[in-house]
Amino acid sequence: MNSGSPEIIATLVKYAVMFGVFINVAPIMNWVERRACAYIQDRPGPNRVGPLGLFQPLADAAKFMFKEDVTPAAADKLLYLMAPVLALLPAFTTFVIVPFGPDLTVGGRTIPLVVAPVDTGVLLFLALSSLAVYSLVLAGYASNNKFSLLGGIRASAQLISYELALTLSVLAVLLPVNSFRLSDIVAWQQAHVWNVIPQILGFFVFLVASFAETNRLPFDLPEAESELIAGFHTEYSAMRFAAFFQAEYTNMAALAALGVTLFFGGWSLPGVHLTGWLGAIVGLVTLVAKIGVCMAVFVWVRWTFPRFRYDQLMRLGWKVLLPLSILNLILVAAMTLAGWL
Amino acid sequence: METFFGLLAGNTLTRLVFFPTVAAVPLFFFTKTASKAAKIYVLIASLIELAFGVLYLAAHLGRDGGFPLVHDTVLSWISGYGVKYDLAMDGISMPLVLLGIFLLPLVILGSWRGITEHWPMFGASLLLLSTGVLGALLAYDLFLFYVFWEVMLVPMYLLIGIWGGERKIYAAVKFFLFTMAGSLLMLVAILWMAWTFQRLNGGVWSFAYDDLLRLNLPLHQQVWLFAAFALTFAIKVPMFPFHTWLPDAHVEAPTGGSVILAGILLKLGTYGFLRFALPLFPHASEVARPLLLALAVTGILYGALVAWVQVDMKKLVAYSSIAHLGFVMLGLLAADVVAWQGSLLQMVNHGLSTGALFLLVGMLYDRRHTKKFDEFGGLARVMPIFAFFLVFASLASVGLPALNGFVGEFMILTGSFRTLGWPAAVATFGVVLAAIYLLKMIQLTIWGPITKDENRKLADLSFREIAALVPLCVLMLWIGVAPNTFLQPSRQTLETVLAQYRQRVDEPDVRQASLRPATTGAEVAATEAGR
Amino acid sequence: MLELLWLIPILPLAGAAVNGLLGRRLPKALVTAVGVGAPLLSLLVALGCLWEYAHGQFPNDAYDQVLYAWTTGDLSIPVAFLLDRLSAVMLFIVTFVGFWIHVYSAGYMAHEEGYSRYFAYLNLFMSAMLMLVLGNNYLVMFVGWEGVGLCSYLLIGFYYDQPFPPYAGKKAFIVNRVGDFAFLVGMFALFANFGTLNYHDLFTTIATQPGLVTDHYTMGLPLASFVALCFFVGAMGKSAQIPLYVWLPDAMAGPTPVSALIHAATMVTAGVYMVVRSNVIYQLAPGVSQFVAVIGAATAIFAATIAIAQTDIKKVLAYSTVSQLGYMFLAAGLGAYSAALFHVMTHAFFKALLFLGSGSVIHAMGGEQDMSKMGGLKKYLPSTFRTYVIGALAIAGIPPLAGFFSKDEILHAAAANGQWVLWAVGLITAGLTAFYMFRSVFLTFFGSFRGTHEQEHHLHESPPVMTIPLWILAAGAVVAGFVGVPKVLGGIDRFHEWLQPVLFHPGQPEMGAGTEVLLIAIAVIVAAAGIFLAWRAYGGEDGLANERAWAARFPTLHRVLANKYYVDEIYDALIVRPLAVLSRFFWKVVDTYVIDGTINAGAYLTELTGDVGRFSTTGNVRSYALYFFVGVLLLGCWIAFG
Amino acid sequence: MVPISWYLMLAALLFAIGTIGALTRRNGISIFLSIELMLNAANLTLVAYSRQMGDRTGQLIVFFVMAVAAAEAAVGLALFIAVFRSRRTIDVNRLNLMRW
Amino acid sequence: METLIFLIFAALAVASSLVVVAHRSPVYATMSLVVTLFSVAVLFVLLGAPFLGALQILIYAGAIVVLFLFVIMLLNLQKASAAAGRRGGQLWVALPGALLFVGMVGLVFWRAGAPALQPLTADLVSLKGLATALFSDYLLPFEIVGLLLLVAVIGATVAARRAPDGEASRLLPREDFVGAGDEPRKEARS
Repeated sequence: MNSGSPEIIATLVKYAVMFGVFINVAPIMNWVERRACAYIQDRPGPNRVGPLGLFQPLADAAKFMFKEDVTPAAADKLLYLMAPVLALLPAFTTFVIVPFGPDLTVGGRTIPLVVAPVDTGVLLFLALSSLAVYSLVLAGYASNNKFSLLGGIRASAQLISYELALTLSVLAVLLPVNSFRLSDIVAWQQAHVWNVIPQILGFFVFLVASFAETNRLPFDLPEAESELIAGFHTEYSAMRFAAFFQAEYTNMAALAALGVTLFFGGWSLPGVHLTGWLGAIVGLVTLVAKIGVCMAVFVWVRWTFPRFRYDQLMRLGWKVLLPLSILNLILVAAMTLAGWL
Repeated sequence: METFFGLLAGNTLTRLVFFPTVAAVPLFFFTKTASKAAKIYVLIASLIELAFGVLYLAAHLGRDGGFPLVHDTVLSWISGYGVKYDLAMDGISMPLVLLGIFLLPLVILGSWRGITEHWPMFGASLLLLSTGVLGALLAYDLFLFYVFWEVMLVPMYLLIGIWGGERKIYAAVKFFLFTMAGSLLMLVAILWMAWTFQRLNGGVWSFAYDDLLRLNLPLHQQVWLFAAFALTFAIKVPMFPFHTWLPDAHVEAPTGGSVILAGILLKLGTYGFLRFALPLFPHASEVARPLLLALAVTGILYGALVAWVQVDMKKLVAYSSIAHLGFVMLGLLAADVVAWQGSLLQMVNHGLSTGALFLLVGMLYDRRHTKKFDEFGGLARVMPIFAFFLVFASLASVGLPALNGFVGEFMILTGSFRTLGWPAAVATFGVVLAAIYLLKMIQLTIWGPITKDENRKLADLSFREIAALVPLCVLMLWIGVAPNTFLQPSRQTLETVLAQYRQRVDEPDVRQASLRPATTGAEVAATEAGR
Repeated sequence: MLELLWLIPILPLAGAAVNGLLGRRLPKALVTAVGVGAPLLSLLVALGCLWEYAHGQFPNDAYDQVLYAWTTGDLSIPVAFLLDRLSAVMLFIVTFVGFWIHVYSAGYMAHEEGYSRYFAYLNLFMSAMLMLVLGNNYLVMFVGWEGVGLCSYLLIGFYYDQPFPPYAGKKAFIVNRVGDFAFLVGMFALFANFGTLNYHDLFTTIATQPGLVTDHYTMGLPLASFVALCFFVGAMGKSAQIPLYVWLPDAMAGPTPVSALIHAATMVTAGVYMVVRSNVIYQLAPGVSQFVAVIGAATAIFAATIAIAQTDIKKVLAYSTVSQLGYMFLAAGLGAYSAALFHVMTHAFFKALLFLGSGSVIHAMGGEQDMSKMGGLKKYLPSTFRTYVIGALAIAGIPPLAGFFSKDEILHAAAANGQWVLWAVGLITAGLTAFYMFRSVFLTFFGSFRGTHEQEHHLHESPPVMTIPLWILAAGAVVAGFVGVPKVLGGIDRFHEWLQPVLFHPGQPEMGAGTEVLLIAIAVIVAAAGIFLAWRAYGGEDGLANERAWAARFPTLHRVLANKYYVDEIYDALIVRPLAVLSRFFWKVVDTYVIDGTINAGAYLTELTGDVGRFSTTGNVRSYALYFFVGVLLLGCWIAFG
Repeated sequence: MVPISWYLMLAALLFAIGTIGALTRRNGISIFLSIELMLNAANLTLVAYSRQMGDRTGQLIVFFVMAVAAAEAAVGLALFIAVFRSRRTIDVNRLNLMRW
Repeated sequence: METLIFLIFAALAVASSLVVVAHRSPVYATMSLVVTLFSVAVLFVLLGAPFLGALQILIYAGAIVVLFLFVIMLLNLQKASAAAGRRGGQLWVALPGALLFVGMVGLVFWRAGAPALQPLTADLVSLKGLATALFSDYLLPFEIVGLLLLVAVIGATVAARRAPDGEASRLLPREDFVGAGDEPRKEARS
């Protein structure tokens, strides 16, 4: 790691780019979601602030900033404070491993277009995403509120359960590629075929598990309004609530980015092999576009499906998704061995 | 025939030893209520085992009535330490093995009604016990012997502990601890001998009986080793001060357990003396003889006297076992061929007559659920057949001529009087005491007027019970009238063993342990010819 | 015929087997046929054999028949029979008397329960007794010896559902067993020194090399004395000598024919037979022989005194038997073996006759045995009365009946040997015998009836099946003596001559003919005096009146005699009870406290250690972890600094 | 470069701290946590030595340790749940039914 | 740079581990443990075992400690019930013992000196090498660990399972089970 300053600069630039993309996910999605929800429910949605209500997120942000920050008297102060921060942390760390373009040569240096070109990329992702559960649990615990606690417990159970299926479906992707690096995965897909084709099963599992991992409908049991008010973040308000909000959407985006990278070729487009700056820009745009499509699906699903019951949720996770993912793993392994992939 | 399973399939000792185990396996799949099926199954298995025994005997019994030493193919077991799987039968073990096999079906018939619970497991325990006993009798490798010796313990422990009487746990634990205490010492002694053997044999280990027999140990070492072996066997016999487990075990054990215990298990102790303790440590046994003699004679008189004052039928018979086995020990210690022949025969005799007595007590117990003398009296009127068998078996046990007990006692005492003198004369008084306590038993159970109303309607022996007793009685009579048939197979063996023992006793003590040369060519030729 | 010798014991055995195993299902007639037929066949075969033996020449003057090897090898004993002059006599007695008692039994036991069982036992007894007599070695003799003991046990306890008979049987067996113990030891000693138990081999060796038995010591005694003593102790048991006679009176609990056969005629004389058989050894053990004579004489007079005071007719006969057996041993001890055996033979006839007669009386009295309830029976039981009196005269030694000759020979032997004390004792005993026998005759058959009316009503003579044997035996009691008429009385003493070859030291000191005749006369006078006194005392209408008067005058003496000198009670107090106490002590104290206590002490010690140690077991995981940690630390210290 | 002994000292320190926790805490969960701490210290040692020796065996063992720790945690916690249900506490001082 | 990272994370590890041991609230202790684990993970990376570092986070922090937390919440272990005070006796043995232990190790290193770390070889870092070793030389232990985990899963399920319809648990006698029915059923099952 005898890195000189150019590398640091490059890294900082790359991080800035990705951060720029991901920080904006929440406000944009806020709007998208509300509008989409409205369309699905055949009503206008927020359309007063700005054209088409586009500035609504800004207004909301302002509202969050100026709202009173309430801390319940019986709460565990330290943990109560930590929870939102912990929520943001993994969300904003995950994307450092997502590649967003082909290698770029600047001044004789080859710069991989990924913030952290680590060997164990996928593992790191999994490791970090597994930490996400802490914020929920701590939030639920620290609030010292039975709804919060139940929400926290539900969240942790749900996360642990679905993480297995998620991990296993991701592992299947790694098999033919023979590498943990996401850029290798993208390269492989570019060279062969998008993983979604041979691993449609894995993708399905990944998709469902992603919904669960992000606590979104139909798996939003931890924050089911009708049962638990708002689950673990019942007590939170103002910027802390915003932090959870941000974390949720960032997580969504991160998962979407990962899913896209794993199953839909990431930044690449089939048949397109551009290099240099053009390639970088096209790659980034392609990635963002793909993420966008993915997010749209998230939204669509959210407003279309009813909520699961908790036991159904567990049953689905353990008795359907997990076996399916194992089956997928075996199939992929077999196909790999057979040389079909 | 090279593998264990190959042996198992042939007409071999392995089959004899392990057939009961194999037969026991299906019993684990019987439901515990399937008594009837289990009984019939076990009975058939035991009869097949008996058939195997007879077949084996038919294959190897010499034309002159002698029984040569026959080895199964020797298999390596724990090769690093020279432990071998080596079963062999000779004239010493043959009668005891056949006795064990012979008793098994009778035990099953005798337990038909007495055992009401977990019949399949009971049968399995009996069968496993047979394997242990036969294995211990036939093992020609001391390590193997020890393993079988311990294997015997567990099923017997279960027999007493599960199907026993009121104080069964106490009795079972007592039985187990007494026996275990001795056998551990024996293990140490065996290991020490094997270690010494390998030290003298250039690092090649062996536990084989013939090899360890080659050890020529100085007296001071022999004494310790002999003490370990003798204690083990003395407890099993049981000899006088180690006998207290026996009455408890017998009283609490179910009928079948008692019969097996008295019939064959105790013989392992005396067999151990004859096979191991005496030939392996001739000098030490010579030194210990006065002590052991004193114990044996004490045992004869003590057992008889205590038996006399018992109020429980089974306990009386149990104490009588102590006295009877005292005779056997006396004969063994006499180191006289007649006495040894008598001892060996007496082991069988005791198995038959005491076995029959235990069966009879059990039959009475099945009817009245008590064994106390107070509860009986005058049974001859309601149960004449029972009375006949009781008198018959008791008289055999008393040692009435023309029945088996006499032959054994007579030979033991004749032989031991020749070498020992007055201890044998004192021991002879035991025959008077035997009459006293056994006639007391007869008197209190079947003679006299009936004093208890419960006894007036007792059913006489059923066909099954008679079937269990008749073979025993036939054999008792046969041995009594023509004992030669039974003495002939073991005579040659005993004479050889005794000659060797005598010769070694006469050798001077050595300073250092040494190894005798392996069997010379002539002897090899002799044994080959014997085969 | 001789080759059928083995059939003689086997036939009754077969009869016993048939009756014993199947008897309950066979018709009574068949049971009788088998039960009586077997001894009859046996008798016929025996007579045939005897005839052939008497007319043939045999090596060693004996016929040996080896059936099979019982054991071989170092201890090599065949099952073999021997017919020589000695066993021939016994064979005749046993088969002849035995058969007639069987016949008598068929009548006597006709209405008893267990008829077939009775005959099975009785046949078995015959078989065993014949084996005893015919065996050619001590082991076969011992087999028979024990066999008759067993039958005695079973027959005494024949009425098994009453309390006393089984007890008496047990007593008989055990007391006999004490004797057997000695017999066994004697055999061991013989075997240990000679390696054989065969009569011929043994006696030839001993006779040719007496030093072997007189100079070798076994357990402190010369071998001959040791063996002789052992055998005599064995004989004491079987033949009811002091101190082992106690079983015989009790043995009367059995059926009367049994008493006649076993406890009078045959089994009890086995001891005498054995001593006579072993005469070679006894001759070499003079001390023991003297002891035998003394014991015999003592028993004779001792039992006779008891017999005087008994009122049970069978008890009188029982003590009489003991007394007469003492007589026989007296003879044997004096070396007059032929006299002993002669008395065995005559005694077999007249004592069997007396017992059967008493059985007839008891039969008529409906089971009553007490003479004080009898009286005046001669008119009801004429045959019984006549034969009984013949028997009584014979036993009293009135010439020319059988008892006179045999008894005379014994007294003669004592006198000839100069054993005047023993002679005197024998003489007194003879007088006492005459007295108590005629006491029983007068009490039973003379005077007036003292029983109940009901009994009187039922009085009847026994059926012919019973009276015929009585007459046969009575005839025997009359004529049996003539085979041994002493030379001084003009006879040739065939009996003595017949036995000469089997006796090792046959010669008896001679004495003057005049002295001998004088002694005979004294004996006859004493016997007659006994009878006279008995008539004086008991001949009246109420025979018991005088006795009651005497009893009142000498109460202690009467009580002691009536209670048989309290011997049973003394044995009980001196032997049985202490032994029982000792046994209980062994059981309850030694076993429970000493042995188990020692072991339990070990167990308690272990438990105690555990009790102390368990306080470290707090049940607290952390404590255990701490112990563990400390241990690891110590180990670490050892590694790091050690 | 950091000397290996630093890593090992750190591991020893963590281990000691874990030991104290395991021995002094009464809350079952806390004891468990302390044990995890000790396991980690051991893992650290293993990895350090693996590096020093250039042998990956140490790393492999760490892998196995983690797997075993996972199993241990699962079973242990399940037991605590069971115990808590019946006794309303997981204070190990009060779970001493196995005492003599 | 490396030394700095080491020092920072070593300090963090020690500090957080002290919190783990000393804090009365199990939740804090658990969270501190996460910090420790994270620090150790960093040290793993520093030692050239990035894979293990990732695993450390993934398995320890992501799964095991979450399980702890989960149980703590499930049992609702507040500070009150969580060990009010500790046993002095134990501490007075454990503390010197621990110090002795550290001192011992320190002494050993003092004696041995401080050899520099060996340079990192590519082979050691290589994930492929690790995997190859795992599935060849260590296949049996690997399979055994797999079996162990399976057993643990089953065991944990059985142990934590509440018997249906108030029946006594398989592990505990019924009388001890009274009053356990007031927790929500769903949680117990997961």
